[in-house]
Amino acid sequence: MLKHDELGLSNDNVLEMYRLMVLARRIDERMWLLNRAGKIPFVVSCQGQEAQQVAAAFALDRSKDYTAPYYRDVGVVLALGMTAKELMLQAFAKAEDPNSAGRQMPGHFGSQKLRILSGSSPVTTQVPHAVGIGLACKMNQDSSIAYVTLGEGSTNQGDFHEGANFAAVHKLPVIIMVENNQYAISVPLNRQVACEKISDRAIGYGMPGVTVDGNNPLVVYQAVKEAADRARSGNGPSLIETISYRLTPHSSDDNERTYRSSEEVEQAKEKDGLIVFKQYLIENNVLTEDLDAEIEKQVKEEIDQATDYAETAPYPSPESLYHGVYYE
Amino acid sequence: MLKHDELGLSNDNVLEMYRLMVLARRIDERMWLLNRAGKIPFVVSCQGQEAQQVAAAFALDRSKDYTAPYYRDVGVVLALGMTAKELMLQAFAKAEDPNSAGRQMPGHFGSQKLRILSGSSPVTTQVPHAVGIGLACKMNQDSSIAYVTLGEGSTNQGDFHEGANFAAVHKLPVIIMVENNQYAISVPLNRQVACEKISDRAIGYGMPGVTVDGNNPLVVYQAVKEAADRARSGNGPSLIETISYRLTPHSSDDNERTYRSSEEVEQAKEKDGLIVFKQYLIENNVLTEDLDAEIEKQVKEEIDQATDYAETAPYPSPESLYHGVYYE
Amino acid sequence: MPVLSYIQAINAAMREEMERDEKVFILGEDVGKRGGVFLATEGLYEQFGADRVIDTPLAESAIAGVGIGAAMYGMKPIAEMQFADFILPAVNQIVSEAAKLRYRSNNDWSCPITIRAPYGGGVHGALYHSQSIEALFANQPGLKIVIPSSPRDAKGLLKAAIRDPDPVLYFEHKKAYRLLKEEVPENDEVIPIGQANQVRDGDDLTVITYGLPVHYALEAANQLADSDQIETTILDLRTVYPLDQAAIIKAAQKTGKVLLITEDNKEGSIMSEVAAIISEHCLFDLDAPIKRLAGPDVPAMPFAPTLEKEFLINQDQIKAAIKELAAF
Amino acid sequence: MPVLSYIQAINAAMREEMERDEKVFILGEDVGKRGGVFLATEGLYEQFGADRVIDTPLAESAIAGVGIGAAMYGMKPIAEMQFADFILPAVNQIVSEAAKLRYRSNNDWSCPITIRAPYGGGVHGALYHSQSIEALFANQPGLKIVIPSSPRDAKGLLKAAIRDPDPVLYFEHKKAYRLLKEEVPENDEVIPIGQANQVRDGDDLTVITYGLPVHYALEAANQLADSDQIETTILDLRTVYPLDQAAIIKAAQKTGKVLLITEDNKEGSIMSEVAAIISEHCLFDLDAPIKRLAGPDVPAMPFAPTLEKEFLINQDQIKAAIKELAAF
Ligand SMILES: Cc1ncc(C[n+]2csc(CCOP(=O)(O)OP(=O)(O)O)c2C)c(N)n1
Ligand SMILES: Cc1ncc(C[n+]2csc(CCOP(=O)(O)OP(=O)(O)O)c2C)c(N)n1
Ligand SMILES: [Mg+2]
Ligand SMILES: [Mg+2]
Repeated sequence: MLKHDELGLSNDNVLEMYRLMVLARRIDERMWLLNRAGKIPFVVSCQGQEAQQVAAAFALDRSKDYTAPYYRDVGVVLALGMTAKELMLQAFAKAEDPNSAGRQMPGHFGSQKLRILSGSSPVTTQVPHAVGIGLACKMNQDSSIAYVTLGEGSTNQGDFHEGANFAAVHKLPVIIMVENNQYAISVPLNRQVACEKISDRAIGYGMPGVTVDGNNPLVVYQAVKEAADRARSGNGPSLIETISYRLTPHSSDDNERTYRSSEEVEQAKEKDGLIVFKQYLIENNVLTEDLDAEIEKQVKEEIDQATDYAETAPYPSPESLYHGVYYE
Repeated sequence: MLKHDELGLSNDNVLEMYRLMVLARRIDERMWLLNRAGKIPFVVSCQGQEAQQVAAAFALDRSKDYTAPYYRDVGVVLALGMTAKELMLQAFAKAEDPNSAGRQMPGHFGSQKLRILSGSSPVTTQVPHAVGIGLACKMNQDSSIAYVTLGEGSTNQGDFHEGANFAAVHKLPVIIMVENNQYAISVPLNRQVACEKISDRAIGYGMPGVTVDGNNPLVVYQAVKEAADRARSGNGPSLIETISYRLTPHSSDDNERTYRSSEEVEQAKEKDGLIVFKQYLIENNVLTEDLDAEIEKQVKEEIDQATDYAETAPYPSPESLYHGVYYE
Repeated sequence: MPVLSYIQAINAAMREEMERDEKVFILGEDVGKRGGVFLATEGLYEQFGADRVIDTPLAESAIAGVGIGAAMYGMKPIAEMQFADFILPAVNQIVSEAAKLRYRSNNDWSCPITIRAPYGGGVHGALYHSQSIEALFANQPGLKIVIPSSPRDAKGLLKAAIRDPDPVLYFEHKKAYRLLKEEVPENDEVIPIGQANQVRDGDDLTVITYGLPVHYALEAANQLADSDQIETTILDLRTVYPLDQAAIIKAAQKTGKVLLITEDNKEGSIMSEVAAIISEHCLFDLDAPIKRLAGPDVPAMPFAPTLEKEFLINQDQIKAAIKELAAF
Repeated sequence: MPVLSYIQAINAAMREEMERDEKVFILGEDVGKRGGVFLATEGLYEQFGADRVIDTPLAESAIAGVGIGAAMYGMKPIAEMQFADFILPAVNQIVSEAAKLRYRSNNDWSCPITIRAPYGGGVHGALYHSQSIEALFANQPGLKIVIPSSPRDAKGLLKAAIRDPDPVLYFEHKKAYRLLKEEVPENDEVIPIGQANQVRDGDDLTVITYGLPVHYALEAANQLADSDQIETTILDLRTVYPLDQAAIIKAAQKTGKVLLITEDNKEGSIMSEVAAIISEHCLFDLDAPIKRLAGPDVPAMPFAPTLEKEFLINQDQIKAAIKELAAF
């Protein structure tokens, strides 16, 4: 099995990655509790995808690259510098939410400062945006690159095709990562696509395509790193598919029992990237159960504080409804 | 080289194919003359693509299959039963035009009777339509299939991707044929796509894809025949790419000298499918120069009559503008 | 008569039409096992099977386009857009294709498709799950746009839409789904498209509206009849495109004072056309300026409850407007 | 001052803005070597190179979406849609993304893109090369829609659009391209977006219009001033969304008689909103019903000259309407 030091990742690096994965998971779990308690109206989860998300973000140059994450990418935005507090402010739709000041649902990330493109709800529109960033980087001889994610179901939208093709024709510094979690709401992979792998689509654009185990953050890191190097050295875009499983219902509004069995979900939980990575770290003497407990404790405190802060923070004022339609 | 009898085509069959190719070419040439004489406002040409068009149509069951041809497919619609007179009525925008009664430009085919789906100008919208026909055929246990064409540039539209994917997931009886003539107006293939072959896109949908020489009608016939058999026996859609060259400017409004050299065009003319097929037929003793002259003569007469008729036929009445918006 | 909610009425209409006519089928995202994310298609997959209640890939242009193709074959597709906000990738198929098919083929082809989509706000749906999208389509001859305001209308109008030989957009208010309940006939009540409905009679002023605001206007009018002896005529447009001009003119003339209400943004809404019709035909019948009560001209309804509330028209505003107009 | 045609003015505006600001670039179909199918970008590829005048793949959603991404980076893209009719595949990117980006990110991100598209009929363009498409977008806060009526305005308004910090749709009338010529300042004249322009002064009645009909209205008004001593005020809207309410109200009040002219279909056009504004604000100033002169409510302008002519508003109709209103 691939080792982190072979990838140039230090023990500190992988511990930090692990901490962020745990943080993402626990934030998500907390949001479900808050939702079920009637405190926040909506959650859309990262659970089962944190490992690949954090790993991918670590393979970027987080000081200058641009990202267009999709709604499950809590792991990505945390790795880029968004905080638990900021995510909770978003979940509670409070004025201080840096993503949208409470205008958008949770999972609609955006930050000019962190170079996270503002995202919307219609799926896949972010793909051409990332390609546009890639174009602008190339035109400006800016060595930044653009990283964009989407679900496997969303690769069936026209915008995936049009964006990928544009990036390939103009050899733009873009990485398209498809987080294949087996479902698009209730529709399983085999009713979304008939190809064997989503990465089979790459050849039709003339770009490299790989499929990797999304539950193994090290192979994800490696694939994204290679794609980033390729992009940065002027060799154009890449398509990466990460295979994992959506461990929760689609969102807090979903009832997954109508379309999949709890056995299937339980089985998938055994392969959960978070557990896989924890085991790896323990086996490689990077993590101990004690240290893990300490991480969990710190994470819990951070989330507690974030929740308390966000819960009592003010909502946007009614008058603010009218602002920001045009440049003022 | 592949022989027509190996494909089950009789001498009469291939002579009829040849006649239709000549007819298509001569109609197109006449339209340019009429356009340059100021008699018809617009032409969009089939020149250089007739061979593949007629061959593909012959590989269908013309008594029951549905087609969604694109604007260059004069060869397809002639093979399906549209007449020179009907095409001239369309070119002159006359009331009797069966495609649209003079409402649409030339090249916008459509006939319920001939099962030719009505086409519009925005490219590629016909792909999902053909898929819908395939779906309906499947639902109704109708052994008809749907055949749709488009240009290589048009494969970059979202509708190509969405339509192809839908057909593959639901294993529908559909043939998508891409007539790759190297240009989308002024934009050459390498600025449209970065893949090696358009048919490389097939694997991303999980359908078979082939690229064949569009100037050799026999290989086109073979590919479409195989795809039709596959579709009719419930094995789903296929993607076929035919390689040829657009021998005229994009349309009568285009000035091709801004983007390609006349040498390039002259070279392509040497590979013209019409010439290639004529040679094949002569070498195989199906056609003689005498018979060819006879065919040309008949075709000319047919076109002369068609033109005369269409030119003097009445325009649609102004009052007809208001009809057919909704069911009346 | 059984009491049905608005969404149950929609479900019943589809079930009955599918029982009545084998050509009727459903396609959309999550409409199968899941029964739709709002459960509009609940039970239909079980009753009619996967071939008539089709879970499509996640691609709206294909949902519309494949539906259009099937409709050209002679089927009667009901295409579901998961949210009205997500109909936008399908605009080209709807406007260029469905709306123009009959016209461009001079009545040779037709497109009897129904496209259903949940619209409207007040459910914490944020920017992209709250929009009123009807005005975008309300300038496209060939289309019809229906918006029911009650369970009974929802059923009768959906039946009419499904049976209509032309494309119908059918927008259902997602807040009405479970809020509105009433007795709905079990028999075959089909409510004609194109006719507005006077739902209340009164001599002091006229309210013209559609969708959920009909319900609010009725409440307000009834209260003001009691408390202030103001008698209001309420006209429910039912079909918002093309408009029932005669009914609008009659309702405006009747009282000479008109209040127009829509949940949509004000500028360029359905109510603009209603005002234009009145100002062309009833100028000398008016005793007061036409008044429009509408959402503010901001892009869409935000997530935060303070902002959602500020966006939405409320009972106080309706009552104040009625009183003001009555006193004019 | 040099005399420029409408299209030369557009070309000059782009050239000057590209010289002035390195962030300005062009992307679209055939805009490079070909100089655009109407030659709007003629010479710009030669002057600025393939990196700033980018021939894109044939995919409008990508043209808009990639442009939006580049605009998020800080570039100033000018995206060309080859015909306004073909903007429809890009509606989702324009309405869901460009229009809402600033608002949804609470002013954090912005989208300074200009989308140019030739619209309008009278050039034998048939159904899909003649449409007026502005009303479809004229209900989307966050967007601005500009339609110039003269070469000078075309230049000054395009410069304003390119410099605008928000997305601007800029529709240019293709029949005006070579029909209209006038002296156009060489200097940096920037005409502000959002302001209507009174182009003629007169006391008898007011014509409000935009685009090419401004030219026709001026001709008619001048003739009727001579022949019938009717003095007409003409207000050119210039920006059709959001409308210049104050100017509309003032112009209506000035004469008390209003004729609204658009080449678009009547129902749901820009003129509906203009009529609504007047009927809300100027009821008691009106001496005659508001009159709208518009295209008929059929899907689009057909190809046959008889039908195109029947669709288009002509000078006789304008004069008759002016006389009728003056005599009222
Ligand atoms: C254009 C559009 N259509 C429909 C939806 C509703 N929707 C939200 S998420 C989703 C499924 C997405 O599946 P996938 O791409 O696999 O991502 P996942 O949620 O599984 O991570 C759907 C249908 C949407 N947001 N946008
Ligand atoms: C949606 C859309 N965008 C643009 C156009 C304008 N247009 C007409 S044909 C064409 C090029 C098509 O190229 P290709 O698909 O290769 O077909 P070809 O004409 O070469 O046969 C373009 C850009 C259009 N008709 N539809
Ligand atoms: Mg998924
Ligand atoms: Mg081509």
